[in-house]
Amino acid sequence: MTLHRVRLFARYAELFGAEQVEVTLPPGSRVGDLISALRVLPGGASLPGDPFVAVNMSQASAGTSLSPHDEIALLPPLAGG
Amino acid sequence: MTLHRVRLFARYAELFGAEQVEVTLPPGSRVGDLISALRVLPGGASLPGDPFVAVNMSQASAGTSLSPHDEIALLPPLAGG
Amino acid sequence: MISYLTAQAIDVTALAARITAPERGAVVTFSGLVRNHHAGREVVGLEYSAYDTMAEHVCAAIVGSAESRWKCRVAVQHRLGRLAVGDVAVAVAVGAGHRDAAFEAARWVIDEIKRHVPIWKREEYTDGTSGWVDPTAPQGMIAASS
Amino acid sequence: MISYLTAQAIDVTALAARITAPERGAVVTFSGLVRNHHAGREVVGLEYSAYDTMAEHVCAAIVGSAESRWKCRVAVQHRLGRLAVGDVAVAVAVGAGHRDAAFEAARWVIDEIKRHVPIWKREEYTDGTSGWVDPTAPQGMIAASS
Repeated sequence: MTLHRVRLFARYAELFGAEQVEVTLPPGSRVGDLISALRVLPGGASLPGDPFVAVNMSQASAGTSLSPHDEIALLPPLAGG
Repeated sequence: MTLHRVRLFARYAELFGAEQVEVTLPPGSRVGDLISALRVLPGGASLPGDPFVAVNMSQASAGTSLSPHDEIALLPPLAGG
Repeated sequence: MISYLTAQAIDVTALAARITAPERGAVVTFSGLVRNHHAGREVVGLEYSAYDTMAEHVCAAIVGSAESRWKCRVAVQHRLGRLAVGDVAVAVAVGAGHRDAAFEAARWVIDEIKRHVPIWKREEYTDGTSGWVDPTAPQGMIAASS
Repeated sequence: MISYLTAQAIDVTALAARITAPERGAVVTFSGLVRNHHAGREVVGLEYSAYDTMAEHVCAAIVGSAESRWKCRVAVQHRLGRLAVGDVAVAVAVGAGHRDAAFEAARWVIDEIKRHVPIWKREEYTDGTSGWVDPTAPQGMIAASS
């Protein structure tokens, strides 16, 4: 099993009550698996259907594979500018 | 006959060697008649086929009628901005 | 190393000076200011937060793409932290040989910033409430903030 | 009564300040600077002259049209007299509720100024010659000036 740290921002940090959460997944897991795991954490039920996940600062899709040292972040709808 | 003063700018002022020329035309003359009269003045031969004439600060065409107190100007190609 | 994010007031004049040069005759700037209203509510101020490292990275990529596509120079700054109505939230400055390129690049850069840079905005209203802005939501708003 | 023509250096920041207000969140400026080259020749400076009264009149009409078409505020200044390379020759500033309007109006205003305002430009080159600029001519030039 691999421990993944997920950074949280803005409204999602409020939902989960933390700026980072930890999720343990089997090796070879993908972003879709990570999102499923996040949904069952306290606060995770309010996540939208297809939240924006960044892996190593690039937009990821549900099928993106996760490696042990990836920098993972869960991003609410962007509102810059 | 009516005396019309024609203001000249930039290259046209250089062509005619003056910032203003005077042209005498029959009553009821139009801008086209004025241009023909300007062409025979010293320097006027270098005018382009269809020079830009402003009457009372609006673009005029060859058919625009001239009245005695109109403000008339002969404008080289614009190069502002 | 240029930083695209700043906690200080944005100086659009200084930003434009960075990309101005004698061979570039056209300079276009865009400034996005904090408005006093949004989605029918009166705004008193707002707070921007960012995923800093990714935001810097994405801004650099946008600037680089625009500079090579339009043969221009681009400068960008986005403010973070608390802002009041009228403050400059984001500014883009483009210097190019001609105005076509300068206008197109400036427009493209601000659109890309809004689409891709991980920055969030919490608005504060005259009634004392606040809310996270979601440009994808029907009213531009998700939910009241905690 | 605003004058759109000026013999003084143009302050783009001050121009933008005129059209900035809390309900207008988008400000776009365009500055046209004297470039160091034109039509393959090295420029050292230039001189703008105008049919002043008509130029003011046409600028006012352009500004009024843009303000009503895009529901925005527009400020314009065009410099006259001798300018050096790098000087701001013309500046447009537009403040609007949103960036679509601000960009479109700014672009339209500068295009209209170039097309319709009676202003002329004599360029001076590094070889000591000068010439009247004619944007309608193939090389952008009519003839050597006297």
